[in-house]
Amino acid sequence: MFDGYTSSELMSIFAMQGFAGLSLFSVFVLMALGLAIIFGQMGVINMAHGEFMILGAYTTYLTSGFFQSYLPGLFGGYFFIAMVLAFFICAALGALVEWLMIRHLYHRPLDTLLATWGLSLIMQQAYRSIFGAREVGVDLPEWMMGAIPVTDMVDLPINGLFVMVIALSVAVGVYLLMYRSGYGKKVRAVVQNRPMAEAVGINSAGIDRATFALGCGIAGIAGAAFTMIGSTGPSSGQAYIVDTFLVVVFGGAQSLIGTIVSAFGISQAQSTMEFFLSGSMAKVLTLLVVIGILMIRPEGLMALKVRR
Amino acid sequence: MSIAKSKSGDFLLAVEGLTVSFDGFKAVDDLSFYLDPKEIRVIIGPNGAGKTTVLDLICGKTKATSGSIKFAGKELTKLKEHQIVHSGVGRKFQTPSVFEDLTVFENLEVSYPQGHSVIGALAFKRDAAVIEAVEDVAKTIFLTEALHEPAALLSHGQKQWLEIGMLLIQKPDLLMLDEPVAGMSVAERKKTAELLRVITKDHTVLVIEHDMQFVGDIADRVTVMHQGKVLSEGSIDHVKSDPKVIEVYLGH
Amino acid sequence: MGTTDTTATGRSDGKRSGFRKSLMTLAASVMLASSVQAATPSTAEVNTTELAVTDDTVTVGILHSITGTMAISEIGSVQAEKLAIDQINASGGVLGRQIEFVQEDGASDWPTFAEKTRKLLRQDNVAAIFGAWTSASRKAILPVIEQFNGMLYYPTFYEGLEQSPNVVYTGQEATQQILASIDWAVETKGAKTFYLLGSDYIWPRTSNKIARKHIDKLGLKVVGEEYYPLGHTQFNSVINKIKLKKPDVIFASVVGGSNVAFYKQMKAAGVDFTDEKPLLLTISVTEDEIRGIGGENVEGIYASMKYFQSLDNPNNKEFVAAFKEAYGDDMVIGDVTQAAYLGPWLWKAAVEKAGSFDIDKIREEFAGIEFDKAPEGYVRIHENHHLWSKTRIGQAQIDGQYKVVHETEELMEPDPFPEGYQ
Amino acid sequence: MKHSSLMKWFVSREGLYYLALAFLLVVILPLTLDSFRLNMVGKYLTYAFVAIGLVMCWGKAGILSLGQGVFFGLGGYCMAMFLKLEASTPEATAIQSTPGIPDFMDWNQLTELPWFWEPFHSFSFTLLAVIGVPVLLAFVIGIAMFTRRVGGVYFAIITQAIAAVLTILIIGQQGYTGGVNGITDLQTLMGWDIRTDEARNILYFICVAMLFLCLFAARLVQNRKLGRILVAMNAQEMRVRFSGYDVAAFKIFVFCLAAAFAGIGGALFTLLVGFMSPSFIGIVASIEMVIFCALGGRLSILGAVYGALLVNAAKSGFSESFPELWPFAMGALFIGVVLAFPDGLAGLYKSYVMPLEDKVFKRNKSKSAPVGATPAAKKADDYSPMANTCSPEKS
Repeated sequence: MFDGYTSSELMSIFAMQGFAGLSLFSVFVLMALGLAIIFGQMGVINMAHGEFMILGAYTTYLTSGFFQSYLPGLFGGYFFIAMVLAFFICAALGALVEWLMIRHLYHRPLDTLLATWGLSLIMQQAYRSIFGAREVGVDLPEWMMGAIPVTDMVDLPINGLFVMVIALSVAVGVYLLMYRSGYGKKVRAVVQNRPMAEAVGINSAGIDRATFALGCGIAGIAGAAFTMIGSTGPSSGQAYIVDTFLVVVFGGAQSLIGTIVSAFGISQAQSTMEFFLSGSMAKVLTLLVVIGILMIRPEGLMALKVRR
Repeated sequence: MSIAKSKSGDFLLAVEGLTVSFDGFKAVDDLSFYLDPKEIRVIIGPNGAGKTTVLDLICGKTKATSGSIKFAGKELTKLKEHQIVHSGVGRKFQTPSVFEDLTVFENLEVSYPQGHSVIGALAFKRDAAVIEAVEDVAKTIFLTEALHEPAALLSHGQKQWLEIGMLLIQKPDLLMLDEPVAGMSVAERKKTAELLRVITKDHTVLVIEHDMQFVGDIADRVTVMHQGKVLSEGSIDHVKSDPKVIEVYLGH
Repeated sequence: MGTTDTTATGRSDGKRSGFRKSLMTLAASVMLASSVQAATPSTAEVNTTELAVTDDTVTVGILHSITGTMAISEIGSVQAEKLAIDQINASGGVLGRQIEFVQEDGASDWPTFAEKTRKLLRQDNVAAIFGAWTSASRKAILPVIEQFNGMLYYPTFYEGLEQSPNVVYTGQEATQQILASIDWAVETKGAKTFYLLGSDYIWPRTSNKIARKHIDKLGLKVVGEEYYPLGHTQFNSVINKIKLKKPDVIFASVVGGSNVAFYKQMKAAGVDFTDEKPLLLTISVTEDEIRGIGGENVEGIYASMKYFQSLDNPNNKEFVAAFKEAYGDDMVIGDVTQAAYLGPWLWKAAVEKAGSFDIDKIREEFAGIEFDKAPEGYVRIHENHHLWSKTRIGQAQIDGQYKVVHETEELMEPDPFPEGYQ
Repeated sequence: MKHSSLMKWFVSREGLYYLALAFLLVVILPLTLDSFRLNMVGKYLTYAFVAIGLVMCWGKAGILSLGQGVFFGLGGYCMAMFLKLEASTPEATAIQSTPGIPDFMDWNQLTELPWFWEPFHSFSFTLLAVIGVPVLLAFVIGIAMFTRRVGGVYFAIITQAIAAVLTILIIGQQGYTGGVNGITDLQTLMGWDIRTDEARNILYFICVAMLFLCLFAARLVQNRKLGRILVAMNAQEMRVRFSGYDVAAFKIFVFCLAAAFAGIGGALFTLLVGFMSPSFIGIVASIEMVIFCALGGRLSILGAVYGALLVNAAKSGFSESFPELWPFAMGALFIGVVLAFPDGLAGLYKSYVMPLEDKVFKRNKSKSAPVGATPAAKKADDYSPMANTCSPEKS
């Protein structure tokens, strides 16, 4: 397979391939964090997660259009505003959905799965009615396009780097929020012992709503980031859903670190296999390996062994 | 202590060197104790002493890290839960867990030791023997009147009895009861003690209990656990006067 | 039941004299003088098979996905077919009868296509069906349309390997698209090495097979062949492989949302298509797709199609203007949309040549039917039910349009079962 | 005495519901619908097989599989392989480079039939495989998951991933499977042309007959102790385990049972529709099957049949009249059933129609035992949500 290439060429390829794995990793992290927070905290499987992402993407699309028409001078920076908007719009919708739907279903996790699937159908069709069935093209500011040439062979895509930075910031932000803030303390208290948390005066319903909104908001940021590397169409969100769930489940439901480790493992495995096999087979093998490991270790990678 | 009697075949249950650790925390630590046939043994101890974990280990709910549990000569640590049940160990949980949707009769019928395989459950017929066994047990657990009520309508105490009844109909050699009188009225406690005395005519019983009055009423011997280990063992009066026990319960 | 839309245009003059008058106008605008008859023939005469033909109407079916994942692609076809029907009605209809249509939704679900075909043929007795987009939906329709002897006008460029007596293929089959484009890349661009990349399903696989055979025949080299599942959105690994292999040409048949991700990521990885190093030649990106991908991401790629919206000829100017008037100025028209537009016109020509709506009689007449008002220029039906058409290479511009850089001199012969390419 | 007479009374009432369904499917629908619509009902009914399986598996035992399309598809593919081989005689495929193999194989340069296609020349093997292949896969998945105590949401997600894997595999291996187009152009079953109206009508009745067979099988399981164990397991898994039951074995059994039903449904689907493709295996198809069951009432096997009929009829009706609204309706259905009517049509029937029935029954049979059945008995009972008040095919 490597016949006829110089060692420097091979080095470059491996560097590039490592980078490819890393950018897949950041995609997975962005996708899975929101889901993991919701799943870990509330045991809710949000099948509409992909649609929340796409809402973020459409928000970015609209923002870009707005800047092009009214503030062309500031176009270079619209993306940051779009991300913030995407976060808040998705979070607001998330809170609404929590209030209307999810909170009635906390004791029935499998039912949340079905209800949110219904929600995802409705959201998809709503996008189709509003934005049309076709994917929309999101214009990016000039500085985000292109690549930084490192050597002759190695180019680092700027938007890939940017997605990585976003993924890292979101991950760090979530970590700080969950483990270093009063909110996080309350969240963990509710996860561990809801009645007790309520007894000491934590508004658990409020915590749930905030958490669901946070998860959806992160999906929104992910959606904004994905406009740079993926497609924005009514059903684009569906493409991510299985991968995302597997990342979360594989990581161990209540562990954010687990989610990140699992995202790393799956992305590296997939991108390595993609290099040696065809894309389809790489995907199949990755999924099978993950399913296989989950069968051996159903609690996921990082779940704590606890007395139950 | 009875370590000297180790490996003897007289015991119904011999727990030796039992240890289980959860992420480094040893909930049960090198625990050994022995039950004679037809004995009523009560395990007491402060919260977190590992009492419930011991029952979990014996019935297979939790897998031991090391050590052995011999029951009537059989090693239990290697068996699955249902196999442990089939070898004659019945377990009642702390909170009553009965099938609320089913009637008392059906609850007992489900526990009747026949038709436990998939095929068996498909072929199972409610014959005279089943009905007789169910009615027998129902009488023992004071639920004859309520036989065709759904279990959801029973009082808390009645549910506890029903669960004991569900164990009885399995005809186990060893019954393990986790806090059987918790949340019961005084009258119900009395009746439960009475029930346990009836049961011990044919069974060995291992009970976890906090209520010292009740313990005194029923126990042949008492094992006191602390931090996963046996702190003291003997008659109720013996352990009550054991300074180590007093230290643990009254000290700190 | 279904939406039976009566097209408004031309319905007001629904009397005999009006018809005759409009038929005269028709004579001026339509090519086949032979089909123009002095009087509207009687229904009993033109319809012996109980089709939905009355003295002044004929009903046809439109069967595309309005919902589901394929709706994106198929809506353009629906629009084009309706436009063609409107125009035909405005110019007097077919055999003096106004066309009415029953539109059904295939819902991106193949059994639904089969089911709806059955409904159109059995319940609505339609005289023709314009529809389907994916091969899978066509394959689902096929047994039904053959069983009940209907006629499907299928607009999409596809893999070939099929020739049904009950289908007219108005798009290109694979060899028409591929052979000319590879020859072009070799002759004008001096390409020596090729990397074949596609979504993982039958059309890209078959197309690449044909491409590979042709490349072998030319004595050139395929340095990589790769397929990704439909909907895949991460192409970094294959981009690395491409960088490693340094092919002269990437021959791409990626479809749908994957397309968007692929071109964005190529661009991001520092590939500037306008450098043509490597040159990217696609058979799957029409102007429609570019709207989703973004012109800046595909600027400089080459596509091999039979039609581009920018084609400079009077037919096309008229067509584009009419299309935009009907559906809005921001509309773009891709290859398949144009091919869908041909369907009703070719049907009309065949009906008028046969003097009957009967499927069997029309079929007799297909071979050699011409349409010189086609936006793509002149087309002719081959006896294998595919179209003779020219193949064109366009280079994508930043505004999302293609600039035509090459056009075959002759019409390419359709060859759905190419010898030596299987 | 009181107990047994009550049982008898219930059996007769339950029997009426079955009769009503049979009357609807065997008499009313064939008399009122043309062959085309009847075939569509037949297609809907093949989904009812899956829904019945889901009632047993999800409703009763609490195991939600989002991969039932896999089993449906495997059953369907087995049948399709047999039919395709029959259609690919050397004479019919004379123009191919390798005559005698299915056309799509020829396009993919296969020059001989792959080994795993060989046994599908035999009809009896095919019939076995229609049930056997899905059950075998369910058994393997079941062993792996249930003995490791994977359950709930985890199980749902893993089955969903399996559906994704199988779809990608089938699409990717098109030389062996027909790829995204599926296995199409199926014509005859042992020389009998399955495309004629007559054949399709007969197939419809075969489908109805098989459906009742499966209904009775499900009913048998549900009314035996096995059924009570399944329900009990759902509510109190621990207690069942410590009553001496091998919970994993019961879960494997019910999962395999559901797979078998789905496989049968899939095979009938292939026969009725005339082809099989990966789109019926995938994630979306699989999760839609769950809503058939949920709408009918997740605990009611008869409800599942009505659920499958109604959702599919609505889908056809909507997409004929308001295609844009269908996804909204479907989405609302998912949410509504879960939020407002978790017991589905069967639950509604029980709360609104049954009391009326009770009055009628009381008047007619004043001597019979009172209706004061226990909630438990009612739950285990089955009810027909729609009786014969509504034909699902009024589009």
